[in-house]
Amino acid sequence: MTLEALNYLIAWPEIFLLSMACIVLVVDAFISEAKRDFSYLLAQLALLGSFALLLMQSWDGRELAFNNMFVQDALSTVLKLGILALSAVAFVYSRDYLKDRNIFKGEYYVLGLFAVLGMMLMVSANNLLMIYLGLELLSLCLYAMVAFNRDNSNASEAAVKYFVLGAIASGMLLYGMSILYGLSGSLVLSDIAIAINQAGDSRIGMVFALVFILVALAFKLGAVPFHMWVPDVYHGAPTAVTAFIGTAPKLAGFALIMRLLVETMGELQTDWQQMLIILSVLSMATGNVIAIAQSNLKRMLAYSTISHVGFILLGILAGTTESYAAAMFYTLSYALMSLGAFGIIMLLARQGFEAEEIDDFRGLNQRSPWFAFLMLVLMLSMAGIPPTVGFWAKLAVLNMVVQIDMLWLALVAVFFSIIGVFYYLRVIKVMYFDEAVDDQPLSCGRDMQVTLSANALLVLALGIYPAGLMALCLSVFI
Amino acid sequence: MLSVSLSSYLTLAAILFAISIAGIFLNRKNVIVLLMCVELMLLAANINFIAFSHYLNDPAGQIFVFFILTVAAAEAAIGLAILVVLFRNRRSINVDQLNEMKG
Amino acid sequence: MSFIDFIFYIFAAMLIVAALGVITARNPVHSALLLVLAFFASSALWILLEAEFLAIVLVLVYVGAVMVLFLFVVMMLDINVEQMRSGFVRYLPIGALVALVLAAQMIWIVGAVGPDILGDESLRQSVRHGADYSNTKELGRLLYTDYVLPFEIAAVILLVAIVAAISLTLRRRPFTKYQTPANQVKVKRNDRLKIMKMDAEAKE
Amino acid sequence: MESIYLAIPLASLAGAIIAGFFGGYLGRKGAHRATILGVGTSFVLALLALNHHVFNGAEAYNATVYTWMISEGLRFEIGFLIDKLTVVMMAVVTGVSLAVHVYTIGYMADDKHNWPKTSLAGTNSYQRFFSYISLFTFSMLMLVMANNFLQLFFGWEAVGLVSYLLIGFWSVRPTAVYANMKAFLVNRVGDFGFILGIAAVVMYTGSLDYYEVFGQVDSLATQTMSVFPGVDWNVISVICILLFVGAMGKSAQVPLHVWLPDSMEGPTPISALIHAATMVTAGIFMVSRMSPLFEYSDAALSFIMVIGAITAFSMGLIGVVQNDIKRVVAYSTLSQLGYMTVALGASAYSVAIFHLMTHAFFKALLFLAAGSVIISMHHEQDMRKMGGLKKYLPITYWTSLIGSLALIGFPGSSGFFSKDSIIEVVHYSTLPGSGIAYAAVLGGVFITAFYTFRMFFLVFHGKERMDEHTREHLHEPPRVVTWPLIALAIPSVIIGAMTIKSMVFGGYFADAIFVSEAHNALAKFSEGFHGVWGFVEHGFKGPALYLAALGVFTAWWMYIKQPGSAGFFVQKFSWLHKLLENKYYIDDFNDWAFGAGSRGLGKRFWMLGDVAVIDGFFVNGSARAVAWFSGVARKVQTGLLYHYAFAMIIGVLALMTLFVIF
Amino acid sequence: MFADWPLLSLTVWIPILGGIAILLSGDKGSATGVRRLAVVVAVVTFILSLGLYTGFDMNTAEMQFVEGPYEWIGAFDIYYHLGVDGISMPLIILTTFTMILTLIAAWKVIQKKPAQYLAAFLIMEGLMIGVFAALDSILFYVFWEGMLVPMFIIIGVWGGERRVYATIKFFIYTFIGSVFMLIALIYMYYQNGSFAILDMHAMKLSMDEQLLIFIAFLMAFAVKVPMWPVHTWLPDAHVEAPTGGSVILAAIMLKIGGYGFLRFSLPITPDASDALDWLIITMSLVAIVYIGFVALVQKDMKKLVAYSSIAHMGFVTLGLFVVFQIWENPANSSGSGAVLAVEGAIVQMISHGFISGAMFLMIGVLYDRMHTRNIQDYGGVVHTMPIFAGFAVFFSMANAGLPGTSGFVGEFMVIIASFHANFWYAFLAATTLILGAAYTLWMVKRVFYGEVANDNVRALKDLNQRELLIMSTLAVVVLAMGLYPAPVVEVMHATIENLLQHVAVSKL
Repeated sequence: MTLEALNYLIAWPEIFLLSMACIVLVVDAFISEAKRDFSYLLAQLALLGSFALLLMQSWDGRELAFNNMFVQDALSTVLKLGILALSAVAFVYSRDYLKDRNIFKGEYYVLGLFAVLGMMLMVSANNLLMIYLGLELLSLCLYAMVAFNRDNSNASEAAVKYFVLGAIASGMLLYGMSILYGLSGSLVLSDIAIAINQAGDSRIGMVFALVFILVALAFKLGAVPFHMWVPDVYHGAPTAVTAFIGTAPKLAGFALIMRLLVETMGELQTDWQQMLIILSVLSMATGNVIAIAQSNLKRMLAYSTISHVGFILLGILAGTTESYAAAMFYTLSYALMSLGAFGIIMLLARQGFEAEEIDDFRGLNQRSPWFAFLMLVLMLSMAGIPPTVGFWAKLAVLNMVVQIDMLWLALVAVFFSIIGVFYYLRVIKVMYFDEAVDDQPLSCGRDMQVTLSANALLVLALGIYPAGLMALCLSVFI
Repeated sequence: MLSVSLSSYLTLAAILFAISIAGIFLNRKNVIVLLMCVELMLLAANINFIAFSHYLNDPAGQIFVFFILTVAAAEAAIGLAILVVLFRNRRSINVDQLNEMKG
Repeated sequence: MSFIDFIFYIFAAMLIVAALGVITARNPVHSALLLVLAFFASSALWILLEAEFLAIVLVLVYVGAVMVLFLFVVMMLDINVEQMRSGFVRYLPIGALVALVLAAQMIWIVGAVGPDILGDESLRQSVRHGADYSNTKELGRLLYTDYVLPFEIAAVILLVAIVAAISLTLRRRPFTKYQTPANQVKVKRNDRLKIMKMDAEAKE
Repeated sequence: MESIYLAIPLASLAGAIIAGFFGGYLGRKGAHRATILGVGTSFVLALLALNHHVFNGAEAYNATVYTWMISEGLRFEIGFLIDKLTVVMMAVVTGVSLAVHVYTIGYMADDKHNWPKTSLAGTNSYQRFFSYISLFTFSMLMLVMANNFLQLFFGWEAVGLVSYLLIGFWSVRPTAVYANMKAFLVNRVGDFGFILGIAAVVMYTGSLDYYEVFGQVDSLATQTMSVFPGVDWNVISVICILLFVGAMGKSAQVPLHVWLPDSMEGPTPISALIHAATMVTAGIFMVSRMSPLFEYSDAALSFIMVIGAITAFSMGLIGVVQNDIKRVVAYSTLSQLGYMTVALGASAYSVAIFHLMTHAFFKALLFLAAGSVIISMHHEQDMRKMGGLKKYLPITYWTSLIGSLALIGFPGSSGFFSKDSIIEVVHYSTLPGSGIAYAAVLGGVFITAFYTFRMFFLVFHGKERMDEHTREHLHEPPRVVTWPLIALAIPSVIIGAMTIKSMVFGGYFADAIFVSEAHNALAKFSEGFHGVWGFVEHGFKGPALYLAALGVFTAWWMYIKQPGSAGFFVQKFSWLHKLLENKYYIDDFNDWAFGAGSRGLGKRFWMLGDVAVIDGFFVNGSARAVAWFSGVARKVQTGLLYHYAFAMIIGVLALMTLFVIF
Repeated sequence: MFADWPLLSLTVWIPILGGIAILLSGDKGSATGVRRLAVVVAVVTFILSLGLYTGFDMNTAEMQFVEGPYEWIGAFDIYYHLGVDGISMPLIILTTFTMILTLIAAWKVIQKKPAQYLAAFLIMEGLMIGVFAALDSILFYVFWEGMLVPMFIIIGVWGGERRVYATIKFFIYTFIGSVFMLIALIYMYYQNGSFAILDMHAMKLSMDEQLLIFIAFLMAFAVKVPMWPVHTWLPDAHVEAPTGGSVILAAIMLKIGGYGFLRFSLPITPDASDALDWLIITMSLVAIVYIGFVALVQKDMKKLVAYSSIAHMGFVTLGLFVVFQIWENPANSSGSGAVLAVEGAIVQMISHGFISGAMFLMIGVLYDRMHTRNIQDYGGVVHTMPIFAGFAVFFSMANAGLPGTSGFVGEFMVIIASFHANFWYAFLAATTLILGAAYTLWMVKRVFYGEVANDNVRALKDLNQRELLIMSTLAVVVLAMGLYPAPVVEVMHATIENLLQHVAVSKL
């Protein structure tokens, strides 16, 4: 067989990213502490280049490579673009933060890049094996990154929890995959799909496999009852890492669900729809209710993530192309806004001070009206108040649920979102209504300020004109 | 006694899986033992794969196991590294002291 | 019951016992060793399934490397053993119950219902290869052709493992003493030895 | 003529506006000149109109000034209906108002003393007062000139507003500001019924215009409505009674009379103008104006008659025990209003209007006289501190004598004609309740005579009970005060004799007032009418005159002959005295039931309903519930790895059990 | 001159953009400059909105000044689609008019972050106008929800001591109401394939659907109006809000609830409205009577006026939903009165806008001087502030529904109309004549009359030029509308008649 047969060209972005990561790794070993910024720039360059390469690729159609291991289609392209962009922004935010805690090391970016690579592979996986490897590549990097601040005991605790639970989850995934493989006789998703279509008695076995696989997916997204790691990891990990974990991997997780549940197990929709209903209701309830009791902003955002996952699942379980588009829209906009929120936290944080308690935001409006406004926009967006993108996301998802005549589910959803509004308002309240306690000026690089503003304003802009993004998401599925 | 078939292997794997689950839940002390239980879980999956690949006469399953072993090794490395970090911070790796963060 | 079956049951039993031992052993070292036993047993079973290569790999890599690593860490982080069992009994009933229910359900699927759901005839009887068949060669061929991409990724994963492990654990302590061979080689005589010349005392 | 009609109210309004907004610049002279000019103009023009309609016998004028709004064919308009009834009212209103304006110049001359030194409100109080009374004239004119219910209601409430402002004019006095709120609220109770009446009219006739409504009266008479399920009432009765409730408010009929005595807290000219001559007669006027409706409802008429009778008698009785000179007059006003109401009930509308007119003059006279006494007594109003003022205030003395005689119905005086006609008419009336009414009005005659002259003797005769200082300064007030007295005394004597023929018996109101044959007591009565002198001598035949004489005699005996005897009677009938002193405890009842009661109810609604149940339980309760639940739920997140793992395992188990096994 | 301008878009967006501009200019610049700019923006908006009146064709029930539909979000057929009819046009003008006074009133009072304050108000103005002008239900919803945010900030930042409780209560209350409306809208979208309000008017709906949708709408609008028993946010919000906030809240935001009933509940779910009108009527009458009594015992002036607002809004809802019983009342042979009821309700909304605004501005005037709203702390104010007292009495009388003021018109119409339905409705509604007068005048008595209560009162200064301007403007409007309401009423005839014809036709 020849190299061309591998059709490796369509994997250029990944290849570029991989090689850049290695270069960063090597270069970083030879430059002095003072020149760390160089490896940071290289990392950004890697993401940028890979982004550019992706843009150059053809959007339409579906191409396979590496003997059907690797697939490239609109879905993968869009999600990869998202992943790269989000990661790049997360890197921008993290720089000052890491410097202040003198853990500004090349390894951070190397691991980050590898994680991104893992996500990209997951997104393009066309084979159970690839899914597994991508997932592991991502997870291993994340485990390490969570523990990255070695002297922080919370961080290491979080890492252990994340690691052990993650290992269990991947164990279950493997068990499910093994059954799936056994029943379908293949590892290639498309073949499995065919096998499932023809499955007669063995359907129950497929469902059996589905349960285990779903558990792993739910774990990755952080859906109840597989969410337990989320609060502790978000809380314990360095904010820079939290920002990273909380955003791009959600896209990868979404892709995973698309690949496995929709493309592979589409036949079993009736089953996984029921399962997802349970998970989503539980997630919305747990996330919103427990978030109210939180005083730590990172933890609160963790629970809000859980509730948002519930909404995303709503979109997926509706099981129509539009609903997948809606779920994707929700995922993208959610990643965008939570990235912004964590960015603000990092903005407020400084040497020896984590601005992760909600009370640390007291009187932000006096200290810096602009960033208070940005946070306002982000919180409103999370609460789903127009005119922010969060509202359209919720609208789109609810639309889909109503469309499949699950009115009750929509009502449950809005009911919990009402409860949810409360704690977002609390953040706005402390920022605007309370008096400032510490009057330290906000110090951060111009680049971060600009990116952060752009990030939040994008949330607003998409809120005023979401049609473009919606159309994009829709175009992915039809 | 019935003769060995695919089901026997799958049953064995299932039992192994259950045991590992029980282990994860029962072990209240040591994180390392947790990791061992995870290894057992992986082992169960591996047995499944190999059994299937044998009865399907398809090597893909074995390939998968090959990779699982590889990844598991890497995983163990990182996991133990994290444990070391934790131990340096806490002077202990007892599971029931791992609740600084809760609620 | 054929000899093969006999072997299967022997090792299966061994495997289960070892597994139970792993989760019940009071001392983590014992658990580790029992886990090793479990691996041996399963590698034997794999040989029954004609997965010789993997069986060997399991022993070499797992027993040889991973488990040693485990033991190493267990020893390094010296954990006091006596309090290992507390709480075990308390949670045993519920844990056992859950495990049993889970096992029952899974077995019901793959075991009892198994034969019916395991679709086509091909799965019913095991396939025996000829003597000329080389499992290792087969896998090798596949790994470097069809599965070349996963193979590369696996490499990346291992790289990540190295990077992560080092970046997490490596730390340079200020007062550690170490040699620099280059300097040792470069050393001159008179760096080390100084000949002092002194006049003898006059005798009266 | 249109322009003149329009000019009549607007002239007063102009005066009010000028004095009100530019009083500061104009100064006091400018203010009272402007208003007097305005009201004067209105008066003159009103006389023109009177002349135009009465002597030139012009047709009734009914036209729209402008359309307020239209909604689904229902026209809300501002318009004038000028007929003989209207012009009389216009003349009375403007006339009395003019007199009061002049009188006020003197009365309010040193109004500063009624205000705290620093009060800014006191600075232009004089001008403001003038603007108020002109504004009142305007409102009253709008009321009487209305040709539709909307405008009627507008005027109705407007006079209420002005009387509110005027009663509370001395806004520093707690009693005054209490009285004015009370007055407004009680009037509002009346208006409450009134607006419902209007609503009923609109519903059943689809119009607000008098003539259109009157045109459909036949259909109204036949229809019934069930206010309480099962009970069918005649629509027209419902309408009439509701409208009359409004009249009860304005004309202070029991039990809505409570505001009138308190309204004496206002400056005296107000008492004269509003609470004697004009506003209180609005009810009487309204009923007469609506005669085409009332005539079709015996129920309403009986109701009116009984209410009137009760008022006439009981209020007079209270007047007997009052010591405040103004209050005596006030209660006499109440009882006289009762007489008018009775007349209405007997569907002798013309008689009611007739008494209204005569009463306007002599009651205004009495009030102003009382005012002049009060002025000269340095704002002392207690009769027990007066006595023997005859020689100090001759003009006041004689004029108030005339007033009193007119009030008790001394033969030949205007009061005589009007009151006797009422008594007679009631006598002839056949409606249920007329018997009681007749008894009441006859009794009322005695009482009226008694308290009137009790007051007269206490003030002007007997020994002087005032302190030295006051006595030295006793002298007749300035001309602006005395002249209006004289000006009012003359009509008090002659107006009755002059106009009774035409107004009562001459079918003068033929085009304005409709009386059905069924209960035309007046007609029967008028058969026996042969000219004024005949009426007078007929008066000597009736019991009324002698009752009045008896009353006067009793008063003389008790307060001049045997001054001690009053005390004796008080002892003897202490319970009655107490009852009267406390005005039948009606005020106390109102304070308890409506004042405290409603406040208590409000507090209960607020504290239990809003604060406790809605906010406490539902709103904050649910919030608290969520918070509590969240506090509990977060405990699940123990932070312990094996619990986390266990959650996952349970999750798997549950899913498998649900979807694989079942 | 305005003929071919996109007037609606201008009135919506000029304030919003102006607000953003002010927000960006921030508090660094001169406060007066910012204030001038804000007022100028508001005035410009007002002038533009007048174009809506002058250019308005009152002979048609069609939407006018229609803009769009321009596709906004193709995926869900959501369009940018504006237009006004006889119902919304007066409300828009009310909004633009009130806003000017509100901004002027804030001139000296607001010293803390004036730019943000003014910006919040301007943005809110734009959003509120958007609510009235939107013809696409989602567009409507966006404005409706967006509106909450500035108000939330206004109450929370510039409010009184318990402002946080009040503002969160306000937000959550309203939010609860509106999300269920959102679900209803989505549901109809899938029955109907369109979010356009007018299409929803036309669509067929079964009785069950109608009932559910009606209840969803009810939750949204009843909270906004607010109707008893979901009114408790209003007193808190009013008491804690800064003067301007209370004014806008009372003058306009409450009206949005009534507008919602007219625009959605009645035409979309006529049969449900018919079936459940007893509910609304009961709630309205309870509001009128119960709240009347509650208002009587308030110790806080703002709370008192807030409660009186609830009572007055009771007339609005009563007028809107009494129509069915007017039609069905056998005694009402002519069958007329429905139009009267609805028009009365709308007139009541508008006049209440002016009057309650005036009342709150008055209280603001006192509060700025004495920094207390407790009635006991006052007494004899007339002696130190005669001119102000004059206005106070005037507006109080208007609040008590005195003929000749705008307050009378709506109440009169509604009472008369409700009599067509049932004697007792009119009876209970008319009790407001007594209760309204009672609580208003009692407050006037305690605050303005009597001896000067204390030295703070003695030290009071009468109105300054700015306050005088505001007060007299409002007084003129209230008086004018009371003496000649025709111009307000006639613009809505065609629309209302058309609406009622539509409502009269069952959708089943």
